[in-house]
Amino acid sequence: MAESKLLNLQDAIKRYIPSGSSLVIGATLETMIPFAAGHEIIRQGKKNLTLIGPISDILFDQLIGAGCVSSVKAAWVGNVITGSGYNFRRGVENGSITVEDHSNLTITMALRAGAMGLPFMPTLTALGGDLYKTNTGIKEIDCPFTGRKLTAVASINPDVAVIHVQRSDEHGNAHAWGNFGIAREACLASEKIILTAEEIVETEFIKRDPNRVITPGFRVSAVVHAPWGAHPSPAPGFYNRDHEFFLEYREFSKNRESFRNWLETWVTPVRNSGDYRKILGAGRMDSLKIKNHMLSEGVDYGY
Amino acid sequence: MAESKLLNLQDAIKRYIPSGSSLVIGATLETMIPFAAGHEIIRQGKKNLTLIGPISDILFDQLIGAGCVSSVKAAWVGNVITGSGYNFRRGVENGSITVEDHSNLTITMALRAGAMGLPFMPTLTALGGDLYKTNTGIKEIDCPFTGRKLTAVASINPDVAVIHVQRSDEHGNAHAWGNFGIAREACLASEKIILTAEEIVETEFIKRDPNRVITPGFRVSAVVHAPWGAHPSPAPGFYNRDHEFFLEYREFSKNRESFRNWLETWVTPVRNSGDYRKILGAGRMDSLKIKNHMLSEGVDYGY
Amino acid sequence: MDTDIAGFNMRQVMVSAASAEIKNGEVVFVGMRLPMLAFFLAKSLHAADAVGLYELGIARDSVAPMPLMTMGDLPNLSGSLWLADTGDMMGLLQRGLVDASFIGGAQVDRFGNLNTSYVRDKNGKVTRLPGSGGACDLASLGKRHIIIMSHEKHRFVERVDYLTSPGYGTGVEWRKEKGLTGGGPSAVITTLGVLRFDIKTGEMYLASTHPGVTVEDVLKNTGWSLKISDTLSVTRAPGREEIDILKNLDPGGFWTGN
Amino acid sequence: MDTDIAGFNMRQVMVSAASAEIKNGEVVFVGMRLPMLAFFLAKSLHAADAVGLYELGIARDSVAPMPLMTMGDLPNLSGSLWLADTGDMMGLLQRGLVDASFIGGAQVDRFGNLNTSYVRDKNGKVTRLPGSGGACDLASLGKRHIIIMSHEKHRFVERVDYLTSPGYGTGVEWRKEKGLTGGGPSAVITTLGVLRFDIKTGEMYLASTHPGVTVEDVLKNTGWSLKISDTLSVTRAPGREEIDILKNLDPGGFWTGN
Repeated sequence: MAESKLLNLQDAIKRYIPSGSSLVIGATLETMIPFAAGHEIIRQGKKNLTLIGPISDILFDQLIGAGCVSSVKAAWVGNVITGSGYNFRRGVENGSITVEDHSNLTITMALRAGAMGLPFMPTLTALGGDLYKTNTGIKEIDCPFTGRKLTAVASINPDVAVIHVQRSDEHGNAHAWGNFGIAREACLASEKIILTAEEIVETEFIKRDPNRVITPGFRVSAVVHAPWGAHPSPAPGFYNRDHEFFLEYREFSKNRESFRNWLETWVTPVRNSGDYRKILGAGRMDSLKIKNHMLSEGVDYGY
Repeated sequence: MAESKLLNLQDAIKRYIPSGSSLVIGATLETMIPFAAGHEIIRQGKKNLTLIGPISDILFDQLIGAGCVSSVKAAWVGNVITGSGYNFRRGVENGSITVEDHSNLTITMALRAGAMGLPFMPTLTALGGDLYKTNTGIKEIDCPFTGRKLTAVASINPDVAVIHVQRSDEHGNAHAWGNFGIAREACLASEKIILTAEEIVETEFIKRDPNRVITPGFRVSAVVHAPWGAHPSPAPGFYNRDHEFFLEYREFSKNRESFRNWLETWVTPVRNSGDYRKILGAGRMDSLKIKNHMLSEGVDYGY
Repeated sequence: MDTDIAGFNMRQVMVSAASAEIKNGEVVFVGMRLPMLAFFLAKSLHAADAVGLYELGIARDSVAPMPLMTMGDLPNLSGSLWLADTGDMMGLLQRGLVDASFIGGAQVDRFGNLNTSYVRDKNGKVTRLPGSGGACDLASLGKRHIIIMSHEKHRFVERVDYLTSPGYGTGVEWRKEKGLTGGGPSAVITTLGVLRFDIKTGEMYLASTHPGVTVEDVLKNTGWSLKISDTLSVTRAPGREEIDILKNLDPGGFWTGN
Repeated sequence: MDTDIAGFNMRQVMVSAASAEIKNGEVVFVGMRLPMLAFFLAKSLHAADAVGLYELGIARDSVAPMPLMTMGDLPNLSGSLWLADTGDMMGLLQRGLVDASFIGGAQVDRFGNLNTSYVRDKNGKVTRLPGSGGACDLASLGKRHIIIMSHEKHRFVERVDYLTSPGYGTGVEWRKEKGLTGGGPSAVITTLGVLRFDIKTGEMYLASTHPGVTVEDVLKNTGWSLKISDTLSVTRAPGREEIDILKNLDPGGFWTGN
């Protein structure tokens, strides 16, 4: 088996996400958002990133507020339980970021096209709507068989997909479970893949359940051990959503100054996941842990 | 929860597969082919079926030989380990069946389009080839964004998908594992779904692992308890491939008469899966059973 | 209206009215926030066999075992029917298999077109909103969709500044002309009443006012001359049982107040 | 040649030659039958880090724990890297991520075009063959593909009766004109020798004859005036270790004889 792809978070981000990269991150919508990786991108002061995703909850807002982003291709940017993302709003309104507006379906099809190596895919959504005005990757076409009107969506092949998973081996063979959002097509569409994982396990462990593998490991560039790496979003099998965190973030992100304070609490002083967990605190972590377990039955892949 | 969809095999086929239906069956390519359901179709003397699938191993050949089929939309029809399907060959050569020639990718995209409610999907395959001559569902188009040449594949929405699964509840919530072929898109594309299952289990058992569910149960029309229902193809977790069966079939299918003898041994006298297992015999079944077990680890869907 | 006197508040009336839009056995595309509660309320009352789809890749046929703040909370994954891709849920929608979808809105117009992307104030200043999410898809492709939003004059406008999610466009023929397959909006449930659409014109009209709300309240908060139903009624007030269920679904009152 | 004397037979030479086409670390789309053995042989010898993709939805980086008759045998699923959809494997292929693909053929022509669909005899009688399977896709989209087939005059024809899987069409520019993204065939491994393609013309030439086979044997069994390489060699004979591995992979000799 080829050499290990295990890197610490700093090295993974340094090596694979240069400023100017296009990045799909938070592809699972509300769960398993790679916040730890996003915060490291902020600490390394990356610039001119293009963020790609459906609904990223507050991670896009944080990256925009930290000045890392010049462009967004997304269906929705905000704070799921409270509404607006204030940094996003300021960024668009003061012209520091540009937006290619998508719906969940158009961004799905853009990445599915990218994943399949196709220049476009058709859909039936958005006909007659104004997504056509703010997205040059959308065109009306006629079906070659039926003549009916369709929306063609141009493919997107991001430079990097950053995906949080439950467990990975050091070669990028990883198990994920829960809802998948557009994570599977995001991996296949991207040139490089960085996995952050709650646990690092032996390859044999992964091979005992090949149906749970999220993407072929040979396409993965880096694997990072990042326990609590999706906090405050939920990680099935590990921890629940930290609603308070999102409510607090809403208040802090309302203006630039308090957002800077927020960064100085949660992002700037963190060197590794141990630091982050210390700030989070054992009590809060305990309260978020899975308490009502529901274990799946094993299945047999024997012969 | 709505009423049970559990039917015996006879009633399921009688109710949901009238003569003239278009049918996707054997969508997992070499594994989990619903032979028991196919044999019941033969016993009920269905006519003018359209068979849709990628590589169905010998099931298509059997249905053609039994006179049930008028048309085939497939990438490959034969006997995987021996080559030609003799009934298929005779059927095409004497004009009793027509063929829409596909590749694995064009049939995949035709069903993916059907699954997504789209009239077509593009691919890059088959350009310059003769699939264009024998498939009216394939057209060359220009990409609306890049101008490059593409193959547009018209969608297929079969009347019925017949899918073999490892376990289902009585409402059609079912777990499948192993390779999936084009079974997932076949279910989503079809108007009706018949599941044949090695085991019938409680709903709670299925809900303990929603990632293994092959298709949403509310779209399933009938669930049939069919142990050994994929024999002689393999069923992960249950039994291995019965190679001898395929070798014997090759010999019997070489001419019409011996094929009729084959039907009279394996199909005609069978009223239920018990009959079939009796013909198969305990020794043969023992030799096919899983002996080297490889159990997956449970995962936690708790909160 | 005071909750202490009436036994319910406007948010609860809205969720109750939304749940009444769901019929038993239907496949419902459940949107963020209030629709989440409406779906579980309907399942607890009159629509035990309804199935909910969630854009992040969940299909579910039971009330979550714990109150949810959002659809991605782990209790909403636990014991679900199917955990899959966003594209799988969108495929069911585009395939015409979704009976009813729920969408929130920031700005709506006479023909039920929704804007959740960009609004412009009187001075021309543009405010950026979160965007479509799945709303454009639900409005384009569902058999019918129900809009839930706050009833304020600057939100109920003659014409949306940006058409994120199509209603009836400029009139009832518009959807067909554009090639849209979904049926269009069937109701707008607001903080003041329930509005429906004239099938002949595609124009919104007031169908019922919530208990204690007058027609004048509604007209004052609507930016065009809104038509009123000949059979205008009062929105059904949620009963004691309904309120109890809602309190169990939202015990902190985050979505529906206390 | 007699196996008892030489220590190997032609089928074994073919599998050995096919395995030599696989480089370490490559992603290989493994076809039915002989390529299955060639992939495992390569992994056992010089390409330990190669990954195999199988059209039925399997990715695998290790030799199966038991001999296989076909790719769908459970030992080929057990301990694999990824069990997924046919479309996932085809996506990797179409995306340009597959280095080498293997295809069997019934009829091939001067430019490496393959027919596995319909053949016509001298009297015009059409025989129906099984069809493309994934072959058209592998030939259209892989970076390069390798054809494995029996070398007989009625199979090596001037022009295929039906073009199932594209080679270089009518010449080396043809693929680009048609819009094909894959590189085209790089080798044809037959029962008599190994043939390759002139990069200037796209035409097939004889690169090596198998041990004991003469150029005349090859020409006699080829339906056009086949060009011969200036550096024609003899195909490397499989060594003792290789034969032992092959016998373990195919103990019954179903694919490679005894």
